[in-house]
Amino acid sequence: MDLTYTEEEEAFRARLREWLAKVLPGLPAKPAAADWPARRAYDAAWQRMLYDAGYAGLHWPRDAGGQGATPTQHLIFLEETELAGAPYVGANFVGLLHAGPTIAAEGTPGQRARWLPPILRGDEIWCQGFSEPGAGSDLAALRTKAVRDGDSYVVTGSKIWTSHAEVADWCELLVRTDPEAPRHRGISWLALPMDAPGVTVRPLRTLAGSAEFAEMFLDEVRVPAGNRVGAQNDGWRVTMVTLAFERGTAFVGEVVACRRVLGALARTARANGRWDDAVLRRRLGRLSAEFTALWRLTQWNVSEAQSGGGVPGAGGSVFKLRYSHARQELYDAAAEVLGAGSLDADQEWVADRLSSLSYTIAAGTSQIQQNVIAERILGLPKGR
Amino acid sequence: MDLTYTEEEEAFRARLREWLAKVLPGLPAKPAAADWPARRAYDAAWQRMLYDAGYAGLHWPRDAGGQGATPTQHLIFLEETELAGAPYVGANFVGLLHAGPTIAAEGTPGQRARWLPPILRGDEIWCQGFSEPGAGSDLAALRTKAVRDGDSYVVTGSKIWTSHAEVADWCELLVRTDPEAPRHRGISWLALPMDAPGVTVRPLRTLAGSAEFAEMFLDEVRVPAGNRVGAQNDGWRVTMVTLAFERGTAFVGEVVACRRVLGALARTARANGRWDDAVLRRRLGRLSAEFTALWRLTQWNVSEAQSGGGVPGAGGSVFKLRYSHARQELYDAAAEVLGAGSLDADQEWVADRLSSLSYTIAAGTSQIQQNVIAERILGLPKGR
Amino acid sequence: MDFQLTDDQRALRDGTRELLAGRFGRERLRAAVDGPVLDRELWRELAAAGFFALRLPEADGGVGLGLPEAVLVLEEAGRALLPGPLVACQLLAGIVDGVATGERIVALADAPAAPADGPPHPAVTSAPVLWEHPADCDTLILLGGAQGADPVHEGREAGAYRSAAADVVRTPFASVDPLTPLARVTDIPRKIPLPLDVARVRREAALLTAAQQLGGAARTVDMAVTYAREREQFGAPIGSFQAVKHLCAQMLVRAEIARSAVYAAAVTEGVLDATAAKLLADEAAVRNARDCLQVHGGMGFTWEADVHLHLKRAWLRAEFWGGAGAAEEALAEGLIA
Amino acid sequence: MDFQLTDDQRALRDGTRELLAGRFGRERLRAAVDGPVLDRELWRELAAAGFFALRLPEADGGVGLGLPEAVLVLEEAGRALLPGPLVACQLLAGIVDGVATGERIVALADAPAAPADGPPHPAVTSAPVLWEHPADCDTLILLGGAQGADPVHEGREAGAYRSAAADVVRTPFASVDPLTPLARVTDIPRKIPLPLDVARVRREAALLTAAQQLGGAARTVDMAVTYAREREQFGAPIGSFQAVKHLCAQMLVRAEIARSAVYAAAVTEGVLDATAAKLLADEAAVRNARDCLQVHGGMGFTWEADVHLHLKRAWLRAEFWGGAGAAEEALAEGLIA
Repeated sequence: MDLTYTEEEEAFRARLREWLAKVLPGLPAKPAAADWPARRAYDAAWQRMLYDAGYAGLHWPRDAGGQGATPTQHLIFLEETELAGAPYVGANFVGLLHAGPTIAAEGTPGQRARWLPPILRGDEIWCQGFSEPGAGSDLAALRTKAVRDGDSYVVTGSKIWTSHAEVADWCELLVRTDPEAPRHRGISWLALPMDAPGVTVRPLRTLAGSAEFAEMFLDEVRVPAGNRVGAQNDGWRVTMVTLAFERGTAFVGEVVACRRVLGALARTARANGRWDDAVLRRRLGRLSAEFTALWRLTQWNVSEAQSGGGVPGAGGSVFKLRYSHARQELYDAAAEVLGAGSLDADQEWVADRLSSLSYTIAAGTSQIQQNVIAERILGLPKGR
Repeated sequence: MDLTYTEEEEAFRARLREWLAKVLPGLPAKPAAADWPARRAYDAAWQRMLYDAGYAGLHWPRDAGGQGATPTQHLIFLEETELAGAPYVGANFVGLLHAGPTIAAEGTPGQRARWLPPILRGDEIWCQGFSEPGAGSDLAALRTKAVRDGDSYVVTGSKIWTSHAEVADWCELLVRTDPEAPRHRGISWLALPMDAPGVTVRPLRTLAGSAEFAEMFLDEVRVPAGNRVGAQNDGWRVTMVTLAFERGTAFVGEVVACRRVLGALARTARANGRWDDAVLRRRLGRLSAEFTALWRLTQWNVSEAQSGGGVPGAGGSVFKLRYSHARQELYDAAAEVLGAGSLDADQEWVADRLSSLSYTIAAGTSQIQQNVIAERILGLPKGR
Repeated sequence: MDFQLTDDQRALRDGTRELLAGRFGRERLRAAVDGPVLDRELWRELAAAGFFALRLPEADGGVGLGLPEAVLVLEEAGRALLPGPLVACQLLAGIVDGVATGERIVALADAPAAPADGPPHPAVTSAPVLWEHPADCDTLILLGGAQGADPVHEGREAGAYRSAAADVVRTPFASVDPLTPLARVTDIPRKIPLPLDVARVRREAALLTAAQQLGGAARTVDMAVTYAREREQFGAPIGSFQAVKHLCAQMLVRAEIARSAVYAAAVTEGVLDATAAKLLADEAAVRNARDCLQVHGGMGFTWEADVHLHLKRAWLRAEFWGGAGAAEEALAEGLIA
Repeated sequence: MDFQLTDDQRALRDGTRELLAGRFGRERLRAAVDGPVLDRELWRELAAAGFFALRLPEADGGVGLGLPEAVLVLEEAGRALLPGPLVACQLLAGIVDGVATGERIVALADAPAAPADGPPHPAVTSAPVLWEHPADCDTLILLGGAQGADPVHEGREAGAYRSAAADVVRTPFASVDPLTPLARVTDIPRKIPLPLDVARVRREAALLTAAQQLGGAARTVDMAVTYAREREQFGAPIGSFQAVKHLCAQMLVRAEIARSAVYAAAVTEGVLDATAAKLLADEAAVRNARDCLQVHGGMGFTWEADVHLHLKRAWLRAEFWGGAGAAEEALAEGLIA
C-alpha cells in the first residue's frame, strides 16, 4: 500500500502544473451557459490547447493517437486540472470518453483514421444517443429501429438526455437492427451525422431550469452502413467496452471539487455564524471523513485498474452509490449553511444542489447500482 | 376530530384509576425473570384481581364473558395501567389476546364454555404455537403435520418463539392437515394440552441473554379432534380473525412507556452533563415529536376502529413499521446518554436496547410490513 | 374521543379538493409556473368559497369553523400546489379589511426573536426577513424584529406592524420555487402598529404551513404510486419491484405520521404540538418529494414533471415559521420542563 | 502510487486468516463466549506468529513490519472476533517486557483529556476509565487522566503510568459483550511513569481499533450474504428479494468505504486520517451488524447465532478511543485549520 507518487508521476504532475499556470491566465472568459455555439468554441479551443501541449487523449492508446498514460497519470491530470480551475472537458466529453475509445477499440482502420484525429484536436464534437424515453435504467429496452436499405440504415425513433446535441457533429447511436433477437442481441452502434435530414433536436429543460440536455427525434434518417462500428447486432458488446473504459477515474475531478466546496462551506459557516450550530458543524466534519474516504477509494480503484485486477465496473458501482448520496448530502448541508439563502436560485450552491438530484438517477439509479453490487460482487441470486 | 374523552370515558378512567391506586400498593414484589412458576403465579393472581374487579376480558364480547368495552375504553385501560405501573398481561397474553378471542369467534358453545372462563379468571395459561424454525416471516410455510387417526390428530413437528411454554396449560397450535392443498388451505387450528405425551419444551436463549422464549418439539402427540376450532383445513382464516382482533391497541402501553423513558433520558442527560451535547439534545427533541405523533396515530387508529372504518390491520402496519424503528432509535439515544454506561448489561436501558432489536423482525419484519403497506394500502402490484 | 374527521370535515375536504381541481387544475398550475402572478379572480373565488373567512364568526360574514377545518383546507391547497400567501390571508382575515373577501392580499413577514439564552451570533441576527409574492400583495404585516441598528429587525419587542406594500423597501431575488416569488425586506416603516397576538399568529402560521406540507407529502405519495403502477422497466411495472415498493411505503408512513401530528395540533392548539407538527410535516414533504423524484427516475428530473415543484415548495416552506433546529431544541426543552 | 496490498501484505492477511481459522474456529469462539477467560496458550501462539512483535525491528526479535501490516492483522482479528487486549499488546510490545512473546498481557486504559476549549461539564469529566479483560492482564498502562480531586483522572498532564494489575482498584461490571469482560478503574497508583508518546499511542490505538471494526464489518457482510443465499422464504432464497439484496449491497459499501479510510490512515499516519477511519469503521461495524441481524431475522436474535457477538463488540469498540461526536468535531476543525 503506497500513497506516494513515483518520481515519474511527480515529474508528470510538475510539468502539467507548470503548463497550466502558464496557459490558464490567458484563457478567454467562460461563455454563458445558454450560448451553445460559444460553449462549443470555448471547449474546442481548450481541447486544441491540450492537443498542442501533448495532453489530448491522455488515457487513449498510443496507436489511436493518444498518450497511453497510466490510470495514475490520468488521475493526476484530472486532479491538477480541477485544482487549477482549468476548463472542463465539456463538449468533448462523449468524443474523448465514449465514442472515441469505442472507435479506437472496435473500429476499422478507416473509421479510426476518419474519426479519431478530429476528436483529439477538438475539431469534431460528438453526442450520445443511448437513452430513450421509454427505456430509462433499462437501457437494453431501446426501441429506435434501423432498417437496412442498400448501403444505408434507415433510422426512426427518439433519444433523450442527449447533451450538446445542438452543437454536435456526430452522435454515437444505439439502434435496434433485429427486433426478433433477445434484448441485448439485436442492437447496433452507428455514427450518425447530426446534419443528416430527419434529425430534429429539441432542448430538454431540467428541474434546474437549464437546458443541459436535449431530446433527439429521428425520422427515417439515412445513415451509411459504413458508419456502423462493430458487427451488425453486436452493438451492446461494443458499447460495454466503452463503458468499462474509464477504469476508476470517472469522478476524480468531482471529488476534488466536492472537497473544495466542503472547505468553502465551513469557512462560510464560520463567517455567517452557522458554525455555532453543533449539529451542522458535526455534519460537515462527517462529510469531511466521507469525501476523504471517497478520494482514497478513487486511488484504490485507480491502483487496482493499473495493476489489471478487480472486476471492471463493480468497484465503480460501490463508489458511485456512495458518492452520489454523499454529493446530495453535501449540498443539503450547503443549504443549511445558507439558511434562507438556500431559497435563492442564483446562488451557485443552490444550482448545484438542484443538479445533484440527478446523481442517484443518471447512469444507473441507486436501485440498479445496488442490484449490480448484490448480484455481480456479492453473488446473490437474480430474481426479485 | 375530537381528542377530549366523553363523560362516560372519563368516568371509566376515574373508576379505574381509583381501583389501581387502591390495589397496586398491596401487590407482592415482582418475581425474578427466570422463575417461570413464580411469574405464572404472579400474572395469574393479577388476572384474578382484574376478573374480580370487572376488568377481565375488557375488549371481549359480553357473550364470551367479556366486558364488551369500546376500543377507546380499552385504550384508556392500557394507558392507565401503564401509567400506574400495574403488572403487564404477561402469561395471560396469548389467552386474552389471541387464543381466547379466536375461540370466542370460531369455537362451538362447548369449546367456549370449556376454555374461555379459565382464561378470564387467570386459571389457565395459553401459549402460541404458530412460528416454525423453517418458516419465519412466511408463516404459511409451516410444516408441523397433523394426521387424523380416529378421534385424534397425531401431531409431529416443531415450533419456535413460544413464550411461556414452560408454564402453559394449552397451546394454540397451527398444523398442516392437508399437505396437498395450497399453502394457506391445508392448515388447522388445534388446542394442544401442554401435558400431552410427546411434547418437549426447550428454552431458547435470545441475544439479550434471557430465555423469554422456547422451542417446542412435538413427537406424535395425540390431540383430540374435539380440540380443533373451526373446520379442518380452515385454520388460516380462523387465525386471521384473531390477528385482526386488537384493532389498534396493540402498542398502547409501550408507547406510553417509551414517552416515560424519553423523559427519563432527558433528565439523566441533564444530570450527567450529556445535555450539553446539542446533537444528542436535538435527537431527544426529535424523538419527542416522534413518540407524540405515534401516540396520536394510536388514538387515530383506535377511533377508526371504533367507527368501524379503515382496512383492519393496514393502519397497524404503518404504525408498527414506524414504531419499531422509533423504539430502536430511542434506545440508541439511551446508549448515547449513558456513554460508557451503555456497555453495562445490568443497566435497564441496555437490556431494553437489546430486546428492541427484535422489534423490526418479530410479528412480520419491516420488509414484510413495507410489502403489506405497498400492496394492501397503496395497491402496488405483487410480484418482485 | 373521536379522532377522525367528522362528516362535515370530510365534506369540506372533498369540496375543497373538487374546487381546486376545477379552478386550479394542471393547466392553470403550469401556467402559473410560467408566469407567477397571482390570479386575482381566482383569489376572489377562493375567498367566496370561504378560504379566508373560514374561522370568522358567522355574524361577521365568516363560516364559523375552527383551526381543524383551516388545516384541512390548507392541506388541500398544499396538495394542489396552490400559490399565494394563503396562510397570511387565513390568519389576517377579520383583522385586515378586505382580506376575507379576497379584495386585498396580505402577507406576513417574520423577524424572529433572538433565542432565549442570549443574543445569537451577529451574522445570524441579520438573517434576511423574507416576503412571499411581494409584487402581488397590497399589505405587509411584519411580526417582531430583533433590536439593534438593523432597520428591519429593530423594535422586535413592539409586536406587529402594518405597512402598505409600496412603502416597504425590498430586494427581489430568484426564488428557488418558480411558483413563489420572494424578496428580502430591507427597510420597513413601523408607523401602524397592529394589535396582534404575535405568539399565536406564529404558532398558527407554523401549523397551517405544516398542513400545506402534509398536503404536498400526501400528493407525492399518490404521484409516486401512480407512476410506479404505469411505468414499465425490465418487463414489469416498476411498482412490482421491492425497492420501489418500499420507497412508496416509507413515503406513506411519513405522510401518515405527519398527519396525526398536524391534526392533533389543530385540536389541542398547543405550541409544542404545532412545533412537532411542523417538524414532522417539513420532513415528510421534503423527503417524500425526493423519493417521488427517485421513483420517477429521469422523468422526475425534467421541468415538465410536477415533482420538482413539490420539492422546491417543500424546501421553501421548511424555511418559514421555524426550522428543524429550533423545533428540536424547543421539544427537547419540553421534555425537562 | 500503488494503493493496493503488496504480495507480502496479501500473504500476511491470508496467513493470519488461516491461523485464526485453525486456532480460533467457531468452537473455540463459542467456548470463549461461555467462559471468557483468555487462553494463555493461544496468546503465546499468537505472539509466536508475530502478532505483537510485528512492528519491532528484526534486530530486537521483531518482524520489522509497519502500521499497514498491523492493520491487516487486526482486521483479521476483528473478523474472527478474537478476544483480548490485542491493540494494547500490539502497541506496547517492545515497551513492556514479555508482551512481545505473549508471556505478559498488558492493557491500556484511557483517561481522555478535557476538550481544548475549557473544562467540560463536571459530570462528563468523571466518565469512567474502562479496563478490558481486567482479570487476565498482568499490567495496566494508564494514559493521561484529567486533573482534579478524582484519583483516577488526576495528573493527566504527566502522560502514562504503568501499574501491576493487582495494584489497580477496579469494579468489574456485566459487560454487554460476553467476550470482553470490563471493569471501571476506581483507583490507580501513579508510581511508575512510562515514557510514551501518548498522542501517538492514542492515534494508533484508534486506528487499530478501527481495523478490528473493519474486520467485523466485512465479516458480517459475508455472514449476511451466506445466509441470504441459503435461507428460503416464500419459495425463494431471501437473497433474491431486492429488500435483502439492497441491505447487503449497502453493507458492502460501508465496509469498503471504511476500508479505504483505514488503509489510507495506516499509510499516512495522520491524526485526522485516523480519526476519520475510526468514525467510518465504527459506523460500518455497528450498522453492518444491525443489518446482518435483520437479514438473519429471528435466527439472528438467538444467542446461538454469532451475529449478536459482532454487534456487541462493535458497540464496545465504538466507545473506546474516541466516539463519533469528538471525531466529527475534530474533522470539522480540520476543515477550517
